[in-house]
Order: sequence, then C-alpha cells, then structure tokens
Amino acid sequence: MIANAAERHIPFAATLVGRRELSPDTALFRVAPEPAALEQLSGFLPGQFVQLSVPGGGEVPISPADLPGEDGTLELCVRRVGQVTGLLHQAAAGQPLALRGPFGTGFPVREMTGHPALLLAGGLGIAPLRSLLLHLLRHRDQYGEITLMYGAREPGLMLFRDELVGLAAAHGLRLYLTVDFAREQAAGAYACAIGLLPDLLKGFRFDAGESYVAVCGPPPLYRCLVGELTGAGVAPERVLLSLERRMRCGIGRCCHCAIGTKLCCTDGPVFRLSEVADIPEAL
Amino acid sequence: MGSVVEVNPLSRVEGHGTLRVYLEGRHVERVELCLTESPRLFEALLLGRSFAEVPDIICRICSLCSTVHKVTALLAVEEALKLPVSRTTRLTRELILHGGQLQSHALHLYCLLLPDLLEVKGVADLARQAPELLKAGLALKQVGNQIQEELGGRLIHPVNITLGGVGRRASRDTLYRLRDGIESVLPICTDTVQLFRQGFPFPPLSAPHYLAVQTGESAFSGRALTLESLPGIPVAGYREAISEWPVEHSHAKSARVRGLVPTVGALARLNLAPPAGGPVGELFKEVGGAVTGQDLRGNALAQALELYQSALAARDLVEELLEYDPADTGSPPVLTPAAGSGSAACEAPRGVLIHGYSFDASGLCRAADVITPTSLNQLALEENLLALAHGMEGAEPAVLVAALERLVRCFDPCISCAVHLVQL
Amino acid sequence: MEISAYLANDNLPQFLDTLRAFGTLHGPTLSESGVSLFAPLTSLDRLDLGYRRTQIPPKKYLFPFRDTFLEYRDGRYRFPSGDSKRTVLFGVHACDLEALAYLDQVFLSEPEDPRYAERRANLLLVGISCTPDDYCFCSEPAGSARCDLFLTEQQTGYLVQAESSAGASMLKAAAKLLVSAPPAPPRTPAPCVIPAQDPERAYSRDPLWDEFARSCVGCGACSACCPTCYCFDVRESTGLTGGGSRLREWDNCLFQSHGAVAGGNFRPGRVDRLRYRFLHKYCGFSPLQGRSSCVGCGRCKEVCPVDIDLRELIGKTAPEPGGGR
Amino acid sequence: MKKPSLAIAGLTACSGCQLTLFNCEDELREILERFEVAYFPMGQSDPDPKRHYDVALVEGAVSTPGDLSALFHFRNASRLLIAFGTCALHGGIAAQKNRSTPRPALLREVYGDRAPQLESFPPAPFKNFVSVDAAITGCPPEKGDLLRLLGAVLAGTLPAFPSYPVCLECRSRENLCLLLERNQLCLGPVIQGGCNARCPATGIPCEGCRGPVEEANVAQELELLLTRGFSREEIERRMSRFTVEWDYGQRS
Ligand SMILES: Cc1cc2nc3c(=O)[nH]c(=O)nc-3n(C[C@H](O)[C@H](O)[C@H](O)COP(=O)(O)OP(=O)(O)OC[C@H]3O[C@@H](n4cnc5c(N)ncnc54)[C@H](O)[C@@H]3O)c2cc1C
Ligand code: SF4
Ligand code: SF4
Ligand code: SF4
Repeated sequence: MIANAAERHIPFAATLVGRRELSPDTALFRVAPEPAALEQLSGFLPGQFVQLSVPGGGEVPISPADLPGEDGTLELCVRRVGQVTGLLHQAAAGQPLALRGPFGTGFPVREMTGHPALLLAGGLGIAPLRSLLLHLLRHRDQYGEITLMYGAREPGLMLFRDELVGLAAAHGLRLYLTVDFAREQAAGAYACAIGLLPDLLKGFRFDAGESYVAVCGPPPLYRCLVGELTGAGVAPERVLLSLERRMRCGIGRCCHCAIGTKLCCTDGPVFRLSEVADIPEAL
Repeated sequence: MGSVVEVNPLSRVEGHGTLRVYLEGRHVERVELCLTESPRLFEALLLGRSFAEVPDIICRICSLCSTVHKVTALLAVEEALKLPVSRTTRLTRELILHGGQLQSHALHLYCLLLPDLLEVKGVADLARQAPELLKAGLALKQVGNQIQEELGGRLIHPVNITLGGVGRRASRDTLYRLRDGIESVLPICTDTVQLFRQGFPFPPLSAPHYLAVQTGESAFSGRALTLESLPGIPVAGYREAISEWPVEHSHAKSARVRGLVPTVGALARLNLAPPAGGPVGELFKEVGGAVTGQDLRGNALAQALELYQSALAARDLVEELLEYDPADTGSPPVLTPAAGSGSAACEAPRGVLIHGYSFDASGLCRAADVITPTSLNQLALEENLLALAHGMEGAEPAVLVAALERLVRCFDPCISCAVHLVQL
Repeated sequence: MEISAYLANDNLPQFLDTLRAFGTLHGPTLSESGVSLFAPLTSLDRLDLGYRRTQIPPKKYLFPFRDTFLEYRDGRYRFPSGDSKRTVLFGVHACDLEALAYLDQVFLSEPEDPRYAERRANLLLVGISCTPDDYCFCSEPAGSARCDLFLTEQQTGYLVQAESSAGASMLKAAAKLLVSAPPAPPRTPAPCVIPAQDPERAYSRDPLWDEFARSCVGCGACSACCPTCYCFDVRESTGLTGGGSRLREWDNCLFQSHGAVAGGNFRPGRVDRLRYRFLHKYCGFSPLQGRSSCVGCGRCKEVCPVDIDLRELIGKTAPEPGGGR
Repeated sequence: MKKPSLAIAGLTACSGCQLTLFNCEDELREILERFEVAYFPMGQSDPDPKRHYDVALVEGAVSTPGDLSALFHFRNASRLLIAFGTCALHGGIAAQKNRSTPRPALLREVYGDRAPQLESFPPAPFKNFVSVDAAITGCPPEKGDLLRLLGAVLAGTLPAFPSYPVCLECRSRENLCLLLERNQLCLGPVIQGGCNARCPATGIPCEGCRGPVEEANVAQELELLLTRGFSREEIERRMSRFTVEWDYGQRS
C-alpha cells in the first residue's frame, strides 16, 4: 500500500544496471530502484505494472517480467516502438531512470492456489506471464499443474526460450512453444510447433473445470482464445486477461485507457473475462 | 591564364549568393555577384489572389523585412481601394516598423557584421569570444522583436496589422511593457554607435547617388522619392523613374533611377536627411563626419545611429498610443472588392521598397510589382566591388575576397527579397 | 453563526471589496472581443453579472490547459514550486459549482492529486443564481451548496447564504453591509443533469452515430469548454541546460491520438471515439461509474461548429430521470 | 560528451526559419555553446559542407536542381534531418499554385524571355524526395518548438509535439471564435495547433500557416465554410496558401 499520495505521482529514482538483448527490437532491462521504491514494490503482484520514466523522454507503463524487489532490482522486458522505449533502448548501464508503482490489479495468485494454471502468451505478452510463472513456480507446491503455451511470430522472436526450457526441466512445467511461421528445420532446431496458439490449444486436454487461465498477447489473440476456452468449459471468472491500452497517468485520471466504463489502469490491466465479456470494445 | 576566385555561399548575409572574381594573373577582369536564391515568383503567385490576401502572401517574400513588406503592401492596396485608416492604426504601423528596424539593424550589426570587426568567423565564435557584446546586441534585437510580436501578433510575418486597421489594439499593459523594454536598451544604443565608429580601411570607393523615400508625417513612408538633390520623384510614377532589368548571372534584377546607379539604405537616409536636434542630433554632430558624403563603409555606423533614432522614436510612439482615444479601436472596416491600382514606398531597413498592384472589379490581383532595396543597390554594389577589387589588385586572392565579402555585408543585402519579379 | 443574510444591490460593490480580503477577486467579465470569461476583477467595472456562461469553465483555476506537472532536475522528479494564490471566484453558476464538485471527486479521491488539491484549497467559491438561455439544459436554475457562499438574486438585492465556515467568515466580515434575513428554505438538489445512462446505449445502432462521426470536425472545442471534461495528455521535454519538465495538457477524446497505441488504435474510427465520449459523459468511468457528469451548462452545444449534440441519442427513448444505474 | 554538430541551411525560402533561431535571443548563446555549429552560412563564415552532421535543420521547399542536390547532401551527411518550417514540411507559400498554374507559365510571368533558362520545378516538400526524422512546422515556426527540438536532441531523443488543431488552443485561450461568431474564413479546425492560436487571439482568422492537422476532417470544414457563404474558389485559394496538397474529400 502506498502511504503518501504524492508518491503515486512523483517517480522514484532508479538506475539501469544491466540489459540483455532478446530479439532485434526487444531487450530485458534490469533496473535498480532506490530503497523507498523497493519498499513499495514489496507488495507487487504479477500482472501489475510500473510507470517507467526515462528523464527527458517521458513515462510508459511496463509490466515487470520477474518478481521485482527481492534482490533489489526488477526486470523489464521492453520492445522499442517509439519515443520513450527508443530512448531506453539507447541507454547503457548507469543511465538514470525513474519509476512509480506498482499499479493496477495483478493476477489473483492467492485465489488460484490449489488450482491448475494455464498460461497463454503471445509475443511480448510473455512479459507479465513470465512474472506470473516465476511466482507459481516459486510456490510450486501450492498450485496444481502449470502449463505455459507461448506463441511467437517466428523463431528469432521467441523470448526467453532457453530459460523457459530450463524451467520446464527443473520444475515440471508443461511447456508448449509454437511459431506462426518457420521452415520445418528451424522449428526443429527450436523444438517448437508451427501454428497459431489457438490451434495448439484446440488439441490440448486439461482440467477446464478447475483451471485458471491467464492470457496476454496482441489484441486479436484474445478474441480467438476466449471462444476456445469458454467452449472447453473454463468459467469466465477464471479466464484472466491482461489487457493493454494507451495509458498516460497510470492511476485512473487521464482516462485514455477506458474499456467501456472501466479503466484499464485501475480496474485492470488484469481482468476476468466475466468482467469484460459484455463490453463490445474490450477484446 | 585567367582564373576565378569564388565565395560560395556568401556567408553572414540573408539568402543565397555567390561572389566571383575573374582574374587575369593578378589583374581583376570582372567581379560578379550572383544572387542564386531559387526563383520565388511572388508576383506570379499574387495574380488572381484577392486584394485582401496580397499583404499576407507578399510578406513571406522575406523574413527579415516581413513587417515592412506587409505595411508597404497594405498601403498600396489601401490606395488602390481608397481605404482610410485611423490614427491608432497609423501609429501602430509606425511603431511596428521601428520594431522591425531595431531587430533588423541589431541582427545585422551584432550577428553578421561584428565578427568582421573582431576578426572572427561568425556568431558561434562571438558567443565564445565576445559573449557580452553579443548579449548586448541580442538584447537590442529582442526589444525590436518584442515590439513586432506584441503589435504584430507573431514575430515574423505579422498578422495583427491588416487592411484598414489592426486586429487588436495594443493594451495599456502591453505598451507599458514595451516602454520598459525600450528604455532598458537605450544605453546599448549609444554604445553601439561608438562600437561601429571604427572604419574599415580599404581604398576609396566612388561617391554614391543616394536614393530615399521623402518621408514626412511617417518616418518610413512617403509619396515621393529623393534622388541626391532631386526631390519629388512621385511614387505613383515610379515606373517612369526606375528602370529594372534581369541580370544574366543572377536571379535578381538591377535597376537605375533616372539613369543613375542608386544607393539606398541607412546611409542614404542619413545623408539625405541628417538628424538635427535631440539626442540623436547631438550624437550625429559628434560622429556624423564618418557618415555624410562617405561611401558604403559608413553604412554600419549609419545603422547604429538609426538604431538609436528608432529606439527613441518608438518610445515616443508608445507614449502617443498610451494617450488612448477609446473611440479609435483601429478595427478594420468591412472590405468590399473594387477595381483600382495603387502603389506605395517605404523605407525598409535596407532602403527604398516599392510595391504596386492593380485589381479588377472583383478585387482580384491583375498586376503586382515589387522593387526591393537589394535590387536597387545591386548595380552600386557591383560597381563598388569592382572598384575595391581594382584598388586591391595584387593582394592575395584570399585577402581580396575577404575584403569583397565584407563590402557585400556593408550593403546588408537581403537576397530573398531581391529574387523575384519583373512585371513590366 | 448567522448563515444567511440579505445584501441590498447598493451594497454589492462594497461587499465585493470586502471579499478581496479573502483572496484575489475573480469573476465573470467580458473580454474586449466579447467573450465571457472568468478573470481578475481588477476593477469592478469589469464585472459582468448578467453573463450566461463563460467560454472556459472554472476548471481552469484548478487544472489549467497546460500545466507543468513535474520538473526533472539533478536526477529527480519533483513538483514545481507551488504557484497557487488564494483566490475568491465570485459569481459562479450552480451548474459550474456542480461540475467543480465532480472534478473534486476525480482529483481529490485517493490518491489525491497534489497540484489540484493545492489549488483547490486556495480557491473560495461564491455562487450566484442565474437565468437560463436557449443553450442551457438544466431543469431549472437552482441554488447550490457546493460553494462557500451563494447569492440568490431577489428583487432589490441578494439573499446571501454561507455554505462553509469560510463562507461564514465572509458573511461576518461583511456584516455591516448585510441585514438579517429569514433562514433560506432547504436547497433543492443539484441542478438537473442528463440522467446517468445505461452503457448499452453507447453501442446502439442509431444512424445518428455515423452522422455525427461524419460531421465532427474534430476541433476539440467541446471538451475544452466542458466543465467536467478532464482527460489530459502528458508530454515531456528537456531544456537546453539539461533538466526537463513534464506537462499536462487538456486532451479531447475525439482526437485519433487519444486511443492510439503502438501498432493500432483501440478507438480507430471517430464513431468509436464518439461512443467513448458518450460513455464518459453519461455513464461515468470507474470509480464514478453510474454517474453522469453532464451539468447542463450548454457549452458543448454552443461551441460545436457542426451542432453535434450527443443528447439527441438519448432523447428518443430516454429513461425516466434517475432511471439510469 | 562530444557536442552534437549542427547544420542550418535553407532551400527555396524566406530565411524565416533560420531567423527564428536568431530570434531565440535569450537562448542563442546557450545553443551556440551546446552545439558545434558546423554549417550555418547565415551566421558563420567558411562553412565546411563535406562533413558529417548530427542534426541538420533545413528550411525551404525544393524547387531547383540545386535545392535537390543540397537536400540529398544534407540527408546523406546527417544523422537527423529536420524539415524546418512549413515550406520544408508542406511545400509552403511557394507551392500554392502547383495545382492551378503550370510552372513555366509562372516563370514566364516573372522572368519573361529568360524563363526557359531557369531550372525550376514546382516547389515540393522534403518528403517527396527523402525521409525526414522530424519536423517543426509553422510559417514562421514557433521558437518554443525549435527549442524543444534542440533540447530533445541534446537528451538523445526527438520531441513529441501535440497533434491537436488550432481550435483547441484557441478555445482554451478564450478567444472569440471568428468562424462561428464573425463568420470569417478560419481554418483553425483543420490546422495543426501549437502556436497557441496566435492569429485568432488578435482577432484575425487562422490562415493555416502550420499545415494540416493529422486527422483533418477536410470535407466537413469545406462543407462548413460553404454553408457559411464562402465560395469554393475562395476556400481553396485560402487553404492552398501554405499547403497545396489537400484532399478535399478526406473525412478523418
Ligand atoms: C499495462 C501495460 C503494460 C505494458 N507492458 C509492457 C511491457 O512489459 N513491455 C513493453 O515493451 N511494452 C509494454 N506496454 C506497452 C508500452 O507501454 C508502450 O509500448 C509504450 O508506452 C510506448 O511508448 P513510447 O514512448 O516508446 O512510444 P510513443 O513514441 O509514445 O508512441 C509509439 C507508439 O506507441 C503508442 N503508445 C503510446 N502509449 C502507449 C501505451 N501506453 N501502450 C501502448 N502503446 C502506446 C503510440 O500511440 C504510438 O503508436 C505496456 C502497456 C500497458 C498499458
Ligand atoms: S465541438 Fe463538435 S466538432 Fe468539435 S470536437 Fe466536439 S463534437 Fe466534434
Ligand atoms: S476562431 Fe478559428 S481557430 Fe479559433 S475556435 Fe474558431 S474556428 Fe477554431
Ligand atoms: S493561428 Fe493559424 S495562421 Fe496563425 S500562427 Fe497559428 S497556425 Fe499559423
């Protein structure tokens, strides 16, 4: 809980301490916030986001890709698309940054205990789901079967592949990787399927009645997956969608992120399908 | 074997130009000044446009002189349409023209010419080597700009001065601000005069034939021109007095007035109407010897004197405007198109500027003509360049062209303006 | 504490001068070009009590069009030093007071917006009764308690009523100019607004939607002039000497940039954006879901160059007032 | 840190954009201090046109082969090419008759028999020939926009300029709406804002000097002006003053 209202508006200082390129336009940034910010991050739930500032450029919402705070840093998986993300991609270790948060709803990890979890990630959607995955695996014994299906456009754009394969081996994570396009060989080298995520889901057997399903990916993905999932018998309350909208303030004021009459930044970004199914523009 | 020394682009002038010196051994054959700015075709752009649009379009001919182009166009169109203007409007125009003159002279003296005095390459060097002088010059320039922006609504290409009136009359608060600004730079004005007293040592040049607008009620505009001792050349008949023709190597034109090669600008104005009385008159008594009867090298000092003159005049105008006549808001009249022709002449910072237009019954422009100071100066400039080059024959080519470039700068040419029409 | 009193017309100028003790006095004035606006009452001659509505509502005092929200210097963001001065805003109509109360709910709710809160704490509001014109669409001119003091026009003066302790202090300071009056009748509730609408309506197939989408020139006047519109954009810029500032600027939901994200737009067509506008105005966004924010001031109708009036989408089958959610 | 090198140049133009740099009187010394001014003939002699520039601010439209080769030069030599001003961005004042009068006729009008010797084509914006990295619009540009751009470049980025029309700022300044209340030919609804509605603030309708706003509903503006009694001819004449390439059917 954030004690002081001003702290939700004024970013804390932070420093870029390391970066790792993941694909031609995406990198994993390791950021060390000042102690007061870490304190706030201690309450972080996977699926929540932070408002990251690159001074002089502006501020963007980013969902941490790990469980921030514990080792004094957080990992942000960021794609270069414009002004602020572009500046971040130019930055080297030592670059001063700033951040606020965490904000928004996260995945209901407590409510999910005892249940199987199915994580469906498309493209950059892996970022928040990696955070969720790390949480589930850390508390492995509290959850049922854990499955991650991750689709990328092509093998070179698959993020965290080696790491995910390692996690699967060590923790009994069921991992399915797929790419939209690839030559057979390339796919073979990557040990992944070729096809769209919804197709992969079609042939998949799981305990639909008991499972929680978390989805994050590009907008068209939700429409395809949601039908599959409800068709398979997953309760809409247990379909968890992490949605993205244009966001400016992150705390429910600037109103850019509205979905129907809900705000993505405060009512989301993680919504239950039951909350948004009736909103025409949501998915 | 002949050789050519070229300066391209001419630097620290407004617009694109090239200077070429044709040498035969060390003997100077020919000097060419090419104003290579791309053709702008303003007169052609104006044809078919409505009378109300003409001033807004033509002011874009040049940014440094946009205010005076706009006012001259307004005067010419108003004459064509027989539009009267109120006192507020007249005073506002007068004040904004002083603002334009302040900004233009300050820019020229401090940013473009001063590097010559201090023997550096330009404004970036000034910022390092003479920051205080540059700061003073910019303060002066800023006051001119403040006047232009407050009264014109926009710094360059003013909008608030319009046909028959002003969009909005300056408020009292604005006028107070302007007065404070002007007063704060008066000391810089007198310093500037001292700074630019320093001559510029080269062989003598021929004595110019000065041409200026015969001003009266207005410090800038008038209905007649004076050429040396020949007053009363009517502006309305300017085409009979001035012959203009395009030059081979240049996109600009050359001109003669009554067969003579004219010289226009600050120096011409001060020679034809030396300031008498008042603080400027006093100063002129002290330094005027370096200006009167001199060749173009006195132009910088003349501009410095005019800076002071303009600052003082602007302050007086602010006082006059403060004596508000509440009834005279300067609101422009409702305009109705009519056929007619009109011309007007103003003293731009660089000298005589003439606009002439004709409109048909639906108010559309059927003929447009602009004679700019730089066109009027073109021949004198070339003659001077040649004389200077001859006087320096035998000098190192680098020294020679440096001197020539410096002489070009003394004329303060405005190449954007110069490049455009002939519509005879 | 006397909370209501009577002020005779003759005493109004003196009364206003008394209010100056509480802060810089602002009120409705007419600009040189004939626009009605709230501005400092440097002289009482400027006061225009007969005004209908100002072009920009009083929100400008709390949430200016362009505002430096944060400054960046020496590795830290911070609020710029507070610039807010104590201000008495005189002559605000009930609809505008209602709108301010709405904005208070937006900006003073947790987490409170410190810039807004600082300005709000420094703003005293004196309301005044009004005469509606053709653009107004409130049910009837009403009083309002959403202020410090409210003046209700009577035949030869005003009934003055304190609505806060600050208002009571004002009354006390002006005691010499007032005569006692019987306690005013209880206030009618807030002026009528367009009742809250069912969000379903925003997605109706009414052809009017397309007609509006076709004709909206996207000028942005409606939201700028709306007393409860508060969408803002955020932009950051760096100065030449390092350091920078983060600006907030009013935004309009009908601009394409409002919903644009990398690779797409969640409200690609103007019709989608008009639906958004409808939702925000008449259905309310979380946490104000189920509240209409329209106070009936009539500004959007007056300023829209193409006469778009979203209320027409409601008119045909309007539910009973209060029949929303 | 190495100072970014700066080139400032002009093609077919009035030099107003370059003058705007000089008009930043309060900041000029700071600018000259923080950038290495590598090419700026208007302010500095002996420009060296061969080297590499971090930023090139180039004003003016492209209307001669010389303009074009200069443009290519600056594109090739610069990391960031900035279209500086409305002429560079939209063609500007010189292009206003591109659609209505053939170039040779315009040239003949002004240069008579010499016209055929002049190599000149219809003035066009940079984007017709090269890619630009950013633009500052305006005839003249706003000082603030120029300073924001230079500040952003120093910070390693480019500025985010607002994308709203003139009307938004105009209304927010509480100007009288000249279109609605005075029935004047104001282009505010379809013109890129950022000038703080300078002209309507003085009671003069917006002449469109900043070019079209991103999502101009041009067809509606046209309809609006037609119903207010302006002739199509007059409207098009006005709209083409700074931007000739309007799509009069565009609605978004
Ligand atoms: C809750 C949430 C979590 C996110 N998590 C991640 C993440 O983990 N990794 C990641 O790379 N990105 C994430 N994003 C998207 C990221 O915020 C945008 O890519 C970023 O804001 C673009 O900023 P910019 O300054 O680089 O682009 P700009 O220069 O501002 O614009 C470039 C493009 O991005 C669009 N854009 C502007 N703001 C947003 C926005 N808030 N969301 C999306 N697009 C926007 C613009 O409309 C434009 O099309 C997340 C977004 C949200 C809302
Ligand atoms: S005022 Fe009218 S035209 Fe302007 S944005 Fe609003 S709805 Fe569209
Ligand atoms: S005056 Fe022009 S710019 Fe201002 S609101 Fe009206 S139409 Fe828009
Ligand atoms: S109001 Fe229009 S013409 Fe005036 S400066 Fe702004 S964009 Fe240019």
